[in-house]
Amino acid sequence: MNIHEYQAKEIFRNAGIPVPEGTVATTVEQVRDIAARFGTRVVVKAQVHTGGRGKAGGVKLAHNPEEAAGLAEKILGMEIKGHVVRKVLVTPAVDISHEYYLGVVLDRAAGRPLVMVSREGGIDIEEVAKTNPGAILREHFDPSTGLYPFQARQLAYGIEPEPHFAKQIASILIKLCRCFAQVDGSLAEINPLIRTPGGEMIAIDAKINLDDSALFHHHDLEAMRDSSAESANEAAAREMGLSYIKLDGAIGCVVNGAGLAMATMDLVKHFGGSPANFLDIGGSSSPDKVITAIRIITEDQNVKVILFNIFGGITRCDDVANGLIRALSATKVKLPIVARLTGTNEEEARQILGSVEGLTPAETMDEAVQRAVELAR
Amino acid sequence: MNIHEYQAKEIFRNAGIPVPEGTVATTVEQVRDIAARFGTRVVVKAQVHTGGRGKAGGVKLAHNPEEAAGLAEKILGMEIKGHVVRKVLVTPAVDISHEYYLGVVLDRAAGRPLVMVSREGGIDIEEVAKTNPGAILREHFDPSTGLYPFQARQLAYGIEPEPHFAKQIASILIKLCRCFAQVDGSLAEINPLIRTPGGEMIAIDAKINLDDSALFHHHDLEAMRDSSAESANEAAAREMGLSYIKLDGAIGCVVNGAGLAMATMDLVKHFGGSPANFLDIGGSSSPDKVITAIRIITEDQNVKVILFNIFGGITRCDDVANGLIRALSATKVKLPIVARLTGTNEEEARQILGSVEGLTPAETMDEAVQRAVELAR
Amino acid sequence: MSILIDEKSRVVVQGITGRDGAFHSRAMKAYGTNLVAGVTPGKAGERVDQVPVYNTVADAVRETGADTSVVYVPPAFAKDAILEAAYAGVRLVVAITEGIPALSMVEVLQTLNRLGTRLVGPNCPGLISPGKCKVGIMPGEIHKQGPVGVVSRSGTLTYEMVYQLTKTGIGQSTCIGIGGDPIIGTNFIDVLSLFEADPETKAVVMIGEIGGSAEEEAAEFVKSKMSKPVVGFIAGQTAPPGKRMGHAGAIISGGSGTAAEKIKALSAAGIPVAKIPSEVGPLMKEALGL
Amino acid sequence: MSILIDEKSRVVVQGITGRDGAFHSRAMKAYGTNLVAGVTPGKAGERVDQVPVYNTVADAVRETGADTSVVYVPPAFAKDAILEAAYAGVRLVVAITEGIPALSMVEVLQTLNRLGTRLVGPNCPGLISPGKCKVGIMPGEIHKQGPVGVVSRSGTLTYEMVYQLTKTGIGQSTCIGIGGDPIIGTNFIDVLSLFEADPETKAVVMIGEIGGSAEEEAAEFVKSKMSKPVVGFIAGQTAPPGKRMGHAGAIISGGSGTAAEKIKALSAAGIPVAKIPSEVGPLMKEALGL
Repeated sequence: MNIHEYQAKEIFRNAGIPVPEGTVATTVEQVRDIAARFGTRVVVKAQVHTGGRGKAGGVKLAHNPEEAAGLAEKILGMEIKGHVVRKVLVTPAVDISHEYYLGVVLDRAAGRPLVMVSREGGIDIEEVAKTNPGAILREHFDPSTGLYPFQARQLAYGIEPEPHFAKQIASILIKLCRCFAQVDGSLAEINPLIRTPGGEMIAIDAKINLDDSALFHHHDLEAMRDSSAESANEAAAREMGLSYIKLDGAIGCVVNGAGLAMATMDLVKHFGGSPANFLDIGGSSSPDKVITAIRIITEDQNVKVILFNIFGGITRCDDVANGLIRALSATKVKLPIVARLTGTNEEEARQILGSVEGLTPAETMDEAVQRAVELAR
Repeated sequence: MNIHEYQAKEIFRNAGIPVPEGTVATTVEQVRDIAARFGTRVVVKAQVHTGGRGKAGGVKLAHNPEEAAGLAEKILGMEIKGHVVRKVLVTPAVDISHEYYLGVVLDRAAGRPLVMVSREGGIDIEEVAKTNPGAILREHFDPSTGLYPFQARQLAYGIEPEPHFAKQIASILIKLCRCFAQVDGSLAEINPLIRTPGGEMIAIDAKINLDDSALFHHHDLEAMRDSSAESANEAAAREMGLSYIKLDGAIGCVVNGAGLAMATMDLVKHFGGSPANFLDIGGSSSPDKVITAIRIITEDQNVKVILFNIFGGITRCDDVANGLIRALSATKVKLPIVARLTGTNEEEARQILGSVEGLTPAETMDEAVQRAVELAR
Repeated sequence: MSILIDEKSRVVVQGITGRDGAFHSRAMKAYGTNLVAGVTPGKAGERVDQVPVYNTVADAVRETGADTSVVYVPPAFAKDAILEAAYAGVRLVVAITEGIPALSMVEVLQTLNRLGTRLVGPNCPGLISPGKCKVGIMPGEIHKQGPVGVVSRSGTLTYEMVYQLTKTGIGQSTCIGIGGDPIIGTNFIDVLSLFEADPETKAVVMIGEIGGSAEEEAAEFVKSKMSKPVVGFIAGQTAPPGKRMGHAGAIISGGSGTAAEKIKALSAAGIPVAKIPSEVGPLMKEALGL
Repeated sequence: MSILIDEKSRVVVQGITGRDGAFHSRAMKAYGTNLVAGVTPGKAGERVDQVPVYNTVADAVRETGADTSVVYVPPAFAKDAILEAAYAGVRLVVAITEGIPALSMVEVLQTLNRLGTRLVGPNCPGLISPGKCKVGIMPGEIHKQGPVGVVSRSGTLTYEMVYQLTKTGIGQSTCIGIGGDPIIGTNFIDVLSLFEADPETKAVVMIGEIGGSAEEEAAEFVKSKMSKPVVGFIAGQTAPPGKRMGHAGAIISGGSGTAAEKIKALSAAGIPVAKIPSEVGPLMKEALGL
């Protein structure tokens, strides 16, 4: 799950990491008031779940409340990489002597969290990792013990020889790693951490991504979910335990299992069609999940045909077939359906679906996808 | 550091371990009031830093407030193994169906904390360990991860096959181990954990010993220290960074290093004398420590001679000599002194102490102790 | 031969009295798996399909000599269940459970490495050595004993692939789903080296997907260390960046982990990559010289 | 030969700019210890008695090849300092610091065992191989090179014993104070087996004290595994139960850990036990056949 910069800063602030003041706003008037209250130059920052806000014009400096309001007018409602800006963060501008990079990610290959720091911040760390890997210092740590102070010192002195500054960086690093572990993060980043001319360190940007699997023991974080950043259908799918991502094509896919769902989308494309979505109904699927899946897909006006590709294992084909029947009667689906159900209780499913009107059965995945592509033309 | 039962129960209660209600009292009147407020049978329990309270008559059942007051009259002021009872815990009596033992200690040989449980509680666990070791189940755990739930289940089902009871025991074990780690315990014990006829588990006794070395990051626990359980001299020594324990003999010992201090006491005994105390002035000793040491020793009316045995390493003999000179002039010590100072800056010390009246220099430890024993006769 | 499990494996099911645990225990037993014990705390003495249930894995191991465990317990209890199996001396733990927090798995794996216990999963279908032993949730009947090892990050996509192999007449030595999470106990390279050492296995199908760089690392391994032919497939060519495709591990982030990159890496390592699942059978026939 | 340290040891001092660190660094260097580096965060570039100071142990090891560290930092920072040395690849860490919480040491030792780093201490005087290398706080001049290994839980009592040996004309191979805390990195048995394997060491003095059962275990080891003679001493015969005698580890609890028990165990293992410190010299002479 992604959270916004202002939420990440709140988590950092509670962890003792220095972040600038800031207030979130959803209207131009609020932005004007907040800027007036700060009584100084402010930065107006789009709060969206994507990177590259700066380049897209979503982060701007204002010298007075009127200018801030003017910028907010432009930024609120702006679309950045498909995300509509509904909130901005208004925060006092600070003078910058130097920018550092501090980040924590889960290193899959090593099986442990990895802290990365660089003397040059405000950068695209993945780009630096490719072009100048020596500019990034790294330390792995264990979530249960946190980053050891000596590791923090090694990193801090490695990018900043001045003891007074290095001590502050080391302290922030320990807190950043503790944060990462406490919230069950998959990413926690300060880019940049800046040093002011007065020698203070401040995290002027903040990013935290959360591990969805861990949200069950973080109800406070779950509450940070911005439903406005999700489509209604994505939210509905999530609540039903489905994994749904909308795409732009015409073939609505209902598949069990993420790998098979991706392979099905790929195959649609391969045979000249275009998938309308990724949809994984998951294991042990109940008829209710199938009903929800069909409802979500049929709300997508682009969809011209629904393609079921189910390989029963933990999922029982008869459950899926029953859901399909119930959904058809409940929602009066007019779209053609291609259904390929193989594996556990395949025979039962075939009987259930025997004579459903508008339903094309298929034996293989290739056949099913090809029929769906034809029907979508 | 030892804390009282009522303090240990407070820690357990905060950790979610079920303990009975209870209020501590220092006067007979308080005991009567508390018993009246509970309105049920109560147990009056002496709060002293030693075991064997029950056998000594320090734990008694009262059927009504008057009886409780009468018992408190006897228990308050009672001496148990040299500890004067100044506080009692008044707690409602509970009916007991079964008693279990749960305890955590630091296992030196394994270098890890060890949980021990037994189906039979209310026992001397060290006695059971010797006579019937099979009756005790054991699991080591790491302080950073705590006792794993599966370990708690192994222990709990090992002493209690009934799932409903075993689950409660497992839950208490996990909390007990978490407590132990959180307070930096050297011991945490529930003996007994009782099961009521209604199937509830309650820790009716509680014991926690704390690691003195860890108190620097537990100011809340340091505040639990009962100074009344310490002699004024022991407290004064502790505050000065000295380690002092009063004994009954006539030869006051001032030594640097715990091992050498014990060996000095042993040697006093060996040569027919009796040590008045254990006193370790520690390393890097300042003259102030020596002054405090002499003040404490001379307050002991039994002391007839003061024996210095210093082997300078990190301790400098001249520091000790200077402290001695200052102490002599400040406190007008009348007692004879035998001083053996060897090692770092031994020569300087010899010159400083050159012509002090009433001071017998000695070359070796044997010689020093023998002279002291003679002088004490 | 086969890898990791065979007819001698003594399997204990953790969470045997749960809905999924009981269902799949019956299926495993029906397949011929040597299912010796089940564990559900508080249910000692019960039986599921004749299999005795114990309170703890330690009890199950002591009483039945179980050496392989399969974990069906819910996410909140899975970490403890895996550790329990490892501490009880089980040598192979297969975690089916989906939705275990990644940082819990970090801790689990550190401990399992120390104890010398192998974990397959979590969030995986398990593994099967056709005709010998099935430890997991895959439909047994689609498998056929034979010379091809299958390793995959997916569940149902693996079934699809196995189904296609079997239909093409190609049997399998062992099929392993290593799981769709970012932190897993056994990775492609671990399984590839086991297949390389297994006399029965003549070739391998490796099924990857977007996210991470495990496929790239595996390709490097195949190129430098493997003598046996490998056929590949990568799912997610149409997946958009920044969106998690169901699996916690299947996400293209910062422009890396794309299917295109992975296919390129596999091809560069000399691994023929099937464009669509139904190509895997023919490519494997070719690889085996059939 | 000697054990653990000799003239080739490359020593780094952690906390070199502190009061004790600086004082003892000078003393170690004066004794002839090959002191190659010091560490105090933020003081890189300074020198203490010509010894270069670094911000981190990793820097010190990289620049100077240090392989042995001695820790003088205060209790609150000692855990981190020990871990730092171990992670930097130092093979022997000697922790002088007194007052480190026991549970911190539990965590430290688990990690050091994993990394293969040996810890001596904490709360110990360190160790010395007379004439070659001194890593600690003991007065160097009381030692004399020779055939007797000394191992002890105490500090100053060890000096007393060494002093008596030296006065008796008996030199030492290595003298080690293992520390007075309940949780220590190197115990009697570790040191005894090193002495047993060391050609220069012909006999050992073992100095114990009340508390725990380390002496009893060591006696068992001497009896079953050692060919070299051992002479013992136990401090604390007059110590009352339940009172901590200075050292965190020196406490008779629940009636066990008494001096009488320990003396009995040593005697039963064939170890002559000195009744008073001055008997150690004569007993050792006898043991060496002098």
